[in-house]
Amino acid sequence: MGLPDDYRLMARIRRFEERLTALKDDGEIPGSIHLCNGQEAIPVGACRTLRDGDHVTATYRGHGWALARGVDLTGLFAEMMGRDSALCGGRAASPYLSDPGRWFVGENSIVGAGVPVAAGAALTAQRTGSGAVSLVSIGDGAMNQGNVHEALNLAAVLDLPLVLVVENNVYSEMSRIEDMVRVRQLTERAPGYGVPGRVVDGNDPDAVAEAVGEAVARAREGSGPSIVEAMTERLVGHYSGDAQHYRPAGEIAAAREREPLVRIRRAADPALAAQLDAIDAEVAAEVEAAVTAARALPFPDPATVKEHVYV
Amino acid sequence: MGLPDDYRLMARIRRFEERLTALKDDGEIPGSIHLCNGQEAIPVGACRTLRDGDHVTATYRGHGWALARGVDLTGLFAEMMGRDSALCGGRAASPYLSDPGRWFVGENSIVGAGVPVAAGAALTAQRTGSGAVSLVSIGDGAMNQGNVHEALNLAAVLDLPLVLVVENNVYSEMSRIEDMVRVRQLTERAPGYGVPGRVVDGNDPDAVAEAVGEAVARAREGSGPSIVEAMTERLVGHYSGDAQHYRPAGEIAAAREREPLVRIRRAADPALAAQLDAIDAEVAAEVEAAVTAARALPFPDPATVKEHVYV
Amino acid sequence: MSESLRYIQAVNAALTWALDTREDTVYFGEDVALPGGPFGATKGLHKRFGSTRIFDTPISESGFLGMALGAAMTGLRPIAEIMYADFSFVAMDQFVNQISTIRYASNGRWRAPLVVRMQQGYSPGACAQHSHSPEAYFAHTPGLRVGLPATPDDAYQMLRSAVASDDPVVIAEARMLYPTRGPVRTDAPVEPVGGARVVRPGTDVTVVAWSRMVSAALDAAGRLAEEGISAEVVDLRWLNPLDFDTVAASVARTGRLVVAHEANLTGGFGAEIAARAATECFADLRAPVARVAAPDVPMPAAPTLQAAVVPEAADVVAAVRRTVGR
Amino acid sequence: MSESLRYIQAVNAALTWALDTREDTVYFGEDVALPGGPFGATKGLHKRFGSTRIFDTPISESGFLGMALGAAMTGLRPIAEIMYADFSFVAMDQFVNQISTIRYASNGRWRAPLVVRMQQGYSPGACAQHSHSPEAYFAHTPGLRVGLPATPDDAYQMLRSAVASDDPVVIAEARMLYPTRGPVRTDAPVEPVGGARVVRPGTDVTVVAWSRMVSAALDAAGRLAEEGISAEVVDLRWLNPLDFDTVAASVARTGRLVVAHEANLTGGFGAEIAARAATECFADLRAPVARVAAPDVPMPAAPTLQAAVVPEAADVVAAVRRTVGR
Ligand SMILES: Cc1ncc(C[n+]2csc(CCOP(=O)(O)OP(=O)(O)O)c2C)c(N)n1
Ligand SMILES: Cc1ncc(C[n+]2csc(CCOP(=O)(O)OP(=O)(O)O)c2C)c(N)n1
Ligand SMILES: [Mg+2]
Ligand SMILES: [Mg+2]
Repeated sequence: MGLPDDYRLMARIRRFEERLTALKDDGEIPGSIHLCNGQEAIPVGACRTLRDGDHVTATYRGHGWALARGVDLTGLFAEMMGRDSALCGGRAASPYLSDPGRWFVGENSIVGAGVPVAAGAALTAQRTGSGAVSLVSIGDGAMNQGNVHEALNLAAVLDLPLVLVVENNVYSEMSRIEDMVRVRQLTERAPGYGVPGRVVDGNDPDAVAEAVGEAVARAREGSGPSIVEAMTERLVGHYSGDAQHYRPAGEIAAAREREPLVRIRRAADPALAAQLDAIDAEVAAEVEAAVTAARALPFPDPATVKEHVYV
Repeated sequence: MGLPDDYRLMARIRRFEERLTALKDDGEIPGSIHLCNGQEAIPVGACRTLRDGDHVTATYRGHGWALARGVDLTGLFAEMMGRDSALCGGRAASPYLSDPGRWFVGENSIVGAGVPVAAGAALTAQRTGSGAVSLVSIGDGAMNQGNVHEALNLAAVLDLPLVLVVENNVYSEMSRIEDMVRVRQLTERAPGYGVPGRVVDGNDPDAVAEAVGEAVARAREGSGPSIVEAMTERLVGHYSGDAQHYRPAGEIAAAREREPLVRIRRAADPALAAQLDAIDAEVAAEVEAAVTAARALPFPDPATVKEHVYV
Repeated sequence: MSESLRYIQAVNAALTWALDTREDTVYFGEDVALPGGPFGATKGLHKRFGSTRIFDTPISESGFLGMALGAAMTGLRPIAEIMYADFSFVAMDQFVNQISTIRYASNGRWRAPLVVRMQQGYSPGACAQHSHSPEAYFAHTPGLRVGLPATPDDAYQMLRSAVASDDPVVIAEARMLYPTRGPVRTDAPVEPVGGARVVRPGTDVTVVAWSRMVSAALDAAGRLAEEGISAEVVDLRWLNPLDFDTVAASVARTGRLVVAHEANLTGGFGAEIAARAATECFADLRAPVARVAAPDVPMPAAPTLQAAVVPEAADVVAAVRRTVGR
Repeated sequence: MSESLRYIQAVNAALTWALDTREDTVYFGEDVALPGGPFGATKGLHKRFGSTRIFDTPISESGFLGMALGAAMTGLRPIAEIMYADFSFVAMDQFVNQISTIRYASNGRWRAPLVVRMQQGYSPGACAQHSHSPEAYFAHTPGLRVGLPATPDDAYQMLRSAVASDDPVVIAEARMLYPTRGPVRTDAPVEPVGGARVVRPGTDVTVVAWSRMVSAALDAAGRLAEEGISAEVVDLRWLNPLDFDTVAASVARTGRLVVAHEANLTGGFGAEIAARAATECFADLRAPVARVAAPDVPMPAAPTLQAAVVPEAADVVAAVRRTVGR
């Protein structure tokens, strides 16, 4: 992997979510959506370090993780459009989708709830000796949820091959993390579990890959869990429709100067710029094709509504 | 306060629980009981630093806290005997009793659950400007419960006048704390909440009083919560009837050499020894009188069973 | 005096009343203070009452509900907000083992005068983790009061009743009703908790409903009237205290009972109403009791599937027709 | 082959069977491995199967139930133990928003084959926080299977059924039954989950019970027989899947229904049985349905008070007498 591949994946995530926003505005997405605009470098850098068979668990803000893990674009659009997608048949929508075929344990719309579940995937890996690791992403605010605490300690004490990525976008919904904890960095909690913690620039896929890679290697060799805190910023609201009146003037504009795609663009020489333009065009076409394909899928058949509650 | 007072209180707690054990053996106590034999120096040292109006919250292993807070002996015996006690009318028994009259928010038999409740008492103190502090005791194992994590962070971020005393008796039921966390001391979690943490000898009431006193002063002046980890040992089983086959040979015998009452006895010159003997005799008489008084109380009237569900 | 307000504005008005008239109230939850709440329920309150009275908490539902309990026991009258009723499950111990039990276990020596506000139910495209209607869990927990306002006026009156109550009260609003508008009696005296209400009289069948299903039942009653079926609609309002007398009196008149709620059928609170009727109204019942509820499936997100799950007026109409034998 | 075992030994035998015959099983909970469980349910298992298969967890019910879910989704078949059913409330989100929903929300692409074992009910002197009978909370949660064994044989058979099931199953045992002894068919084939059982035939009234109340119902039936009242006793065994057919067939024969459980009356699962009867057995019912349950109070600790709360055979006798009009 290298810059063009990372760029392509980040651009795909961005384009996907921009298109999603337009679809939402047009009334084609019934539920609410939580975008990772600006945070793309985290899933892209992190998933670069994973193999097939490694499980990934995310939050409602998990579209980037799904795409970085190779989940199908059409399936994602269709799922959010409430269509009979190959992912979850429209039953999960934006905040709770998953894809066993891509080892994507899935999103979770209960804050913090993904961490115990990811610990479970790590337990399977450990007990079966599969050599797989389990990576889970949560937000900064989720660190204050009891579930996260319990699961981290469990993973530590059982030496589970778990990597916890905390995407610190400095907000939980409309509240600033500095008002929610009395530490500067959330990794200051890592020593309390006896696990390593590292803070990285979450807008730099290489920095993320380096730190997550180290954690993954550690997990894979049986040395237990780690925490990687990736500092980043939301370019958009918490959810579709968030007016963001709580954000100080200029904050978003400043974030737009620092976000991962812009950074690469800024640093690009003319040759690379041309290559990136080409990627943008390809990604746009790909995304548009997925929208078209998704639109062609039927809505789920109400007659099936009682299926799959039980085996 | 000084040694004789501390000794008296610790002896009272010890004697109370020894008598309780005998009553349990005789079938006069219907439910299970969790004794603090060996841990008496913690409530005694800690409560020495409190004033009237300061709230105390404990666990099912809370008899010592109740007594150190001045809860009536007869009431305690009666409550555990399932009699119509002045405390809780026999409704709470050993693990869930409380006494508003002594600012004893009470015990809690859900592990960790006392900490949020104690944070609430601290909130009241803070919002009403009463100057009171709220002290809560939990066990070492409770530190892994989500509730404790959530409440500690809440207290920290709200600067609540809360003191958390962790009675580290190195076991949670039949499991060793070293198998349950990857830290040596539970105070290693304190920095993760941005609060001070101190480890003290929990078998020395003066050491406990010094550390808790500091935490109480800090809380009272509005500087927020602290954690005091008091190292101690159980001289008895987790509950009445625990055979303790899980404890290594010699452990209990060794603990009996280090426990707070024995320590004082060992250090006592002949004059003090005579004084302590006198205290023992007084305490024994006091306890016996309380048993007699408790036995004279009626069992609660079944006709009242539906009272007090609602106001 | 009556003002025309949206349901969510009525909530806001009740909270304003609470903070304004009772010094012992404090309000907390996630994003409630500076941001004014995700649905605007607390808009303007922080500006008016300041951080001492209303503040934001970390994402720690169990922690802050336990804190509400401790505060209530020691002299405050906290109102705590659970953003979605679904999140009450991470804090369920607070409801079942703490808030509801302390008064009883202390022989009445402690009180827990607190309110937990939440909003519940499905909305288009929301997933299973944001669509629960958990009232049956609370109503099966002795020691809690449980109210589900169906109108803007009740959103106002019942929340005030909850704040005034010396017992712990769960107020579960219906997110889908937030935009609905209606007259609110802003100067009405504060009522005690409890009391069902016949919101439409009728003679052929009693339809008992609560929360969002009250309007569905009224809608159904309108349609049924056109077919010559006279349905009496009872808004149960409070599951605890349960005003079964109003239900029984209605069934005594109509001889038929349909219960409608959005929660899943099995073990829903409709079962309790039907069971009480099977015991206490046995002699009056002229037809099998019918229940209208979501089938026993988690809520799917896709609207086409939701339409097959979420009970609406048409389901009430069908159940009534069956019950009256048409 | 049938062995005489105590209830708790039957649990141990079923767990031994599970770990022995299914390589994908793992067992965890608090104090279950080295110490052998607070009630001895896992005695000897750690010695025999080692730490890879059975291990102790920190006091983190929500964490380890979520871990059970993740493990089940990815290939293991975990059996997790909640020491007292009361502690399931600190982990309720796992039951309601996680374990029960993943299969449905993934359109059947994930499975969650796991078992949560717990024990429930009052015992003399135990406080409100150690006496819950929470089956109604679970039974109102679609996606879960819920079984409550009433005998040593069922403690063995139903736990094995649970382990074999590809759905998540809650097995709630009754602590008070642990010392009871009975024949256990240790070589019986593993049954699928579900199925009620008529444990005593009768003609005048149907008594539906589960868990500890089955023996109370049988006891009552014995006493009633002396008065010339013939009570049929149905052990419901599983609340999900619910075998209402067996109940309905019995009520069709007897025309009368009494439901008995230890949980609090209001919103207890008895309401569901009564409600189903009020709908599906309406034509057969010749008397009001009666429910025997704890009144709506938290469990007091004092035995004299407990005696006024905990339903026993005498309460069943009284309810039957009322129902048959004597
Ligand atoms: C248990 C729970 N409480 C509250 C919520 C509502 N909620 C959804 S997202 C969110 C903020 C989460 O913040 P953070 O963890 O920082 O993640 P981010 O959204 O910034 O990615 C909240 C409070 C929830 N979904 N679950
Ligand atoms: C939520 C919860 N889980 C489990 C239990 C069962 N339990 C009671 S005491 C105990 C051990 C607690 O250990 P620790 O916190 O160290 O306190 P200690 O008993 O040593 O004082 C456990 C697991 C409980 N009461 N509540
Ligand atoms: Mg965030
Ligand atoms: Mg301990």
